[in-house]
Amino acid sequence: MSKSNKPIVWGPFAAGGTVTAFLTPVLTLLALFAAMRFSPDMFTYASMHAFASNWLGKLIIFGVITLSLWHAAHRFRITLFDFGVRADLVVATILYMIAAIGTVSTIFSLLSI
Amino acid sequence: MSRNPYVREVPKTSWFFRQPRYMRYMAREVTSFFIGAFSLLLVVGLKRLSEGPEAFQGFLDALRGPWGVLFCLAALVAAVYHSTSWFNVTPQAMPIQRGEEFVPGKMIVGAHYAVWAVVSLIVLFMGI
Amino acid sequence: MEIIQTDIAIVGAGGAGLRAAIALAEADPKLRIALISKVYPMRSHTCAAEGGAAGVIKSDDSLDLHFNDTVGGGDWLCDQDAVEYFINEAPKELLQLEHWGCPWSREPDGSVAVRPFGGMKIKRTWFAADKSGFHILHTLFQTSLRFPSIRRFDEYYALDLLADDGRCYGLTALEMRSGEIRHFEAGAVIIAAGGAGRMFPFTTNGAIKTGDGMALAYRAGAPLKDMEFVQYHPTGLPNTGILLTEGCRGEGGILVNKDGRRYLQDYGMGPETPVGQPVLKTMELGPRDRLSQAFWHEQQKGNTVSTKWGDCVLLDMRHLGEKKINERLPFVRDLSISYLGMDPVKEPIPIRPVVHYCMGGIHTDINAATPVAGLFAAGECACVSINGANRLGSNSLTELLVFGRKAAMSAIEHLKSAPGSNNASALAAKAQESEARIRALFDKSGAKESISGLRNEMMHTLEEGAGIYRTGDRLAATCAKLAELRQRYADIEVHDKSKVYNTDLLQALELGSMLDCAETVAVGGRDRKESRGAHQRLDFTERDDNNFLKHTLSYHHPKEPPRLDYLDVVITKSKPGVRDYSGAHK
Amino acid sequence: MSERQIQLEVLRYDPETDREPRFQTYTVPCLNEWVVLDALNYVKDNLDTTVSYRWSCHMAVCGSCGMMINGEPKLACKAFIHEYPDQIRVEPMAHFPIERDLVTVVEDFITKFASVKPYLIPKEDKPVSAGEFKQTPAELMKFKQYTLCINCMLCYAACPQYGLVPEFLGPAAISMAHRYNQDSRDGGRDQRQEVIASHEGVWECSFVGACSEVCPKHVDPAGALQQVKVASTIDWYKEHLMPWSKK
Ligand SMILES: Cc1cc2nc3c(=O)[nH]c(=O)nc-3n(C[C@H](O)[C@H](O)[C@H](O)COP(=O)(O)OP(=O)(O)OC[C@H]3O[C@@H](n4cnc5c(N)ncnc54)[C@H](O)[C@@H]3O)c2cc1C
Ligand code: SF4
Ligand code: F3S
Ligand code: FES
Repeated sequence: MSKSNKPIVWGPFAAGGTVTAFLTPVLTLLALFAAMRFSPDMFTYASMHAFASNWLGKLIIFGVITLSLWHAAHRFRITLFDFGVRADLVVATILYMIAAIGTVSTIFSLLSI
Repeated sequence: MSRNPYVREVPKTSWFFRQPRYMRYMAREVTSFFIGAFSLLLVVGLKRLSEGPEAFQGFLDALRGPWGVLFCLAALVAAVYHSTSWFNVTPQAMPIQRGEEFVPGKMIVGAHYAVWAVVSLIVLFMGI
Repeated sequence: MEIIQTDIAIVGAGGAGLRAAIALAEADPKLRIALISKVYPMRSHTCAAEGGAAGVIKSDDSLDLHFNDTVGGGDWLCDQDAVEYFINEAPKELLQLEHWGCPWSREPDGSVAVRPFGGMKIKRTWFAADKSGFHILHTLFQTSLRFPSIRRFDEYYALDLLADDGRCYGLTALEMRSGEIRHFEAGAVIIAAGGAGRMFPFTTNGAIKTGDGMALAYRAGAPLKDMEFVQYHPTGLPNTGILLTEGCRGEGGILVNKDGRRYLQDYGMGPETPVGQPVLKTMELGPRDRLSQAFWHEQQKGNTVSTKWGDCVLLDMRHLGEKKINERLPFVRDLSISYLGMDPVKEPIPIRPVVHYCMGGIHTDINAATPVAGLFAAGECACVSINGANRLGSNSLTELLVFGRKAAMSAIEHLKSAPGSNNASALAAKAQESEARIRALFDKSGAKESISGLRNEMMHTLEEGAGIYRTGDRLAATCAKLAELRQRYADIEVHDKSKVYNTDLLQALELGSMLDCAETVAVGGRDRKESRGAHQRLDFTERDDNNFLKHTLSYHHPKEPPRLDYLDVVITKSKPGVRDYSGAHK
Repeated sequence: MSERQIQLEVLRYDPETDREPRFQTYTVPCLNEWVVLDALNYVKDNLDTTVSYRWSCHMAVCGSCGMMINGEPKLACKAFIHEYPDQIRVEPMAHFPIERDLVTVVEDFITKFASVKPYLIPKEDKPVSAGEFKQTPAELMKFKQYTLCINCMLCYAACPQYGLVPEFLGPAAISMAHRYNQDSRDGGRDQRQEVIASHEGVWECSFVGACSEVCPKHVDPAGALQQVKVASTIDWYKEHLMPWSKK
């Protein structure tokens, strides 16, 4: 038996779990408001852009998005296994790829703001 | 050989119907789908934001509509379920010992709920 | 029949058996050790022990004090050389367990904590909350996993010892999962198979405590010693016999009768001490035999509380408070709530005396050796005689360790000096005989007697005749009844015809063991015409040192009641005196 | 003086004659304070001597009488009749092969348990003659809970991951390793990590939590496993990102 490398993804999974637990409910609520046109001046381009322009904002956005992604990717991998999808390697590759692409895209977007 | 142990196979795709606690577990795990999807939505939103005002407006418009509402609602429910299930087990994963006593689990969970409420309110006011 | 070759076979993987196995493995890694047990080691009944284990460690204590408590507590029937050895080794063994990870309860400064126990003049009982035996057993089991030379045979039921020329060369055992019988060839055998409390209907003992080890040695020619001494523990839950440890009283719990009155001062254990301030060796901290006897007298006087499970007195721990109960006696609280529906924090708990421990057992000398060469015994099944006529609480767990180890050392000595058997064919024939005996039992059909029926009759006649107080007449009646049961036992039938995990067969065999042991209890008691420790006779109420400062030895006869013989008690420095548990003692 | 009659459905399987397990129902007159084990003993003594099951202590400490009672892993000696309807179904513990009737084959657990080195590997050499290792009540509290495991294996019967992936070391074995890792006297964590931080070790656990829900001794193996994951993760990052930090 050798030590597993699961900690690479488990670290972000656990951190992401905590971050999403604190933030995702309120973020989804805001998104819901936005989707329902709850208030016209929500999510104006200007305010969002301003937030994403400073370094602190960038860091927060980066942290929240990527940790959530990795959290979800890892947990969903296990969920699929629990549903009986036994091609774990394929599942893991695809899901982690998605998370990786999301991470890279986030970095690029943030850098270009 | 007189022995012949009988092995009961666990049904690989339907085992979780056997006990309510397994169903609760699966519900918790499935939240990851919505959290993941929502995070991807944020990735896209962010990309649109970086592409300029029109792109971002397009993104918002696309979100508006019954499907967007439905999705956000589902994500909200999933996210809340995730949060509660996550906070409720923190004392197990990270017990805090003070001298000879462990800080009661209820207090640790309570503290998490309190922080959660404060954080949510702050974000909410910032957002609105 | 498959032959398993080993240097030393141990029957029983409770505290004593595991301690012996570890001692062997440590002494010589090349020794082949077979550890045979009818249950997985951690199921052994040592796990049920709650209170703790005695050993001198604190500076206010001394070896002499422990010696005097033990010898006096045993009503001078202890062999004092053995007691002395025991007392000397005790602290080392308990420390050894500490080094193996046993989670002993601690003082604030990090040293091991001790608690008071009945009949002890000073606090000296090491404890791990109220799960001491449990932790000892698991520590030993887990430590034993370090040693590859300990080969375990879990769920093997030992059937017969194989002896030739008065020497023991191994045994036969039934592999329970396959129903196959195995022949263990061994240079020496250590029996550590525990007690026999299941002979009685109301006991703290688990289902496995059926005296198999005692019967094994007895049938092979080793005498059983002092079997008439059966300890009643004063505080058992009335419906199940589940024990509430002596630690309850050690921590300050009190016993009251139906009028809410403490009564022990009426039976030579006073003067009454203030509630919540227990005084050692007085009142509730008197020895078990005296407390159980006091119950009997209260019952005769009509002072007991009647419950649907019979007459009880009350164990009141309310004044200890919830915090202390949770910290020191969590298991007691859990057991009372679960099995009786009563919370000791809120109400007094009804309790009554319950059969707990066999002081007697396989006769061994101070080296844990039996008269049969190559056969050793340790633990509750043995009688080196440190417990005499009444064991002091918390000496037994220590005894397992001290004499478990001693048996191992003696067995190694024996291996060095004794040549192997040159009569393989005789042994093989004996093994065949043993197998044939089981086959016959297994194959028989159309018999009249049921196992559970006979068992019930045995239990009840023993309780009738060999309870807390005994008389010559009732003992004689019990002897006659047991002789009858012995004959009827030949006519039982095993209905289960499967070879795999046949518990019907096992129960039949266990009944056989218990019947053997029961007869030695009754016959030994009948002929001991005095009152001493746990053996109290209404027709001979005094201790009689002129005639009975002696051990009873029972020898087996296949068709007749046991033959008795007597052996002088070893007295070294403590002359028989008065057992004084009144507050007046110094 | 029976107070209640129950129908006790017992799974029966005799490997010598049965190809498949079957249920057999017994009508048992019970006292209200009885546990399921008492009902089984009643059957064994009075109705059918051929039923096989393990038990000994009748006080929830020897760990032998684990079985599925109405689908839930329970100690038969701590499953009170009054908490059940009149129909009670008992089956051998889930996830273990059935040897016979209610008796399971538990070798797998025993081997796994032994594999985690569940014994003290002292931090410092100290002869017994030098006295005890000091340990404060607070240090004892740190691992006390995990010493309470009675090896009843109910957590294995409850854990779906063990059912799905039989190689999984499982809750009790890993929490016992954790118990020793947390002991102030112990220095063997590195050795145990080799086993428990492997794939079949703690990483098969997805924190279902069922183990802790059924544990009769409140050991909370689920918690122990999460703590092991956290610690193993920190180990991994230290080892790979800060190789110099390794002793
Ligand atoms: C409820 C309770 C509380 C107690 N509390 C205390 C206390 O606080 N302090 C104290 O000092 N003492 C206490 N005692 C007494 C003490 O626990 C026992 O005397 C002691 O544990 C016996 O240990 P043992 O190793 O001799 O036998 P056990 O632990 O009973 O082990 C016997 C072993 O022999 C095996 N065996 C039996 N028959 C066979 C066979 N035919 N074939 C193969 N294997 C066989 C069994 O499988 C088992 O492994 C208590 C006893 C009880 C019942
Ligand atoms: S952790 Fe609990 S459920 Fe699992 S074996 Fe130990 S005591 Fe039993
Ligand atoms: S139920 Fe199983 S998955 Fe983990 S938390 Fe317990 S071991
Ligand atoms: S019989 Fe011992 S745990 Fe149930």
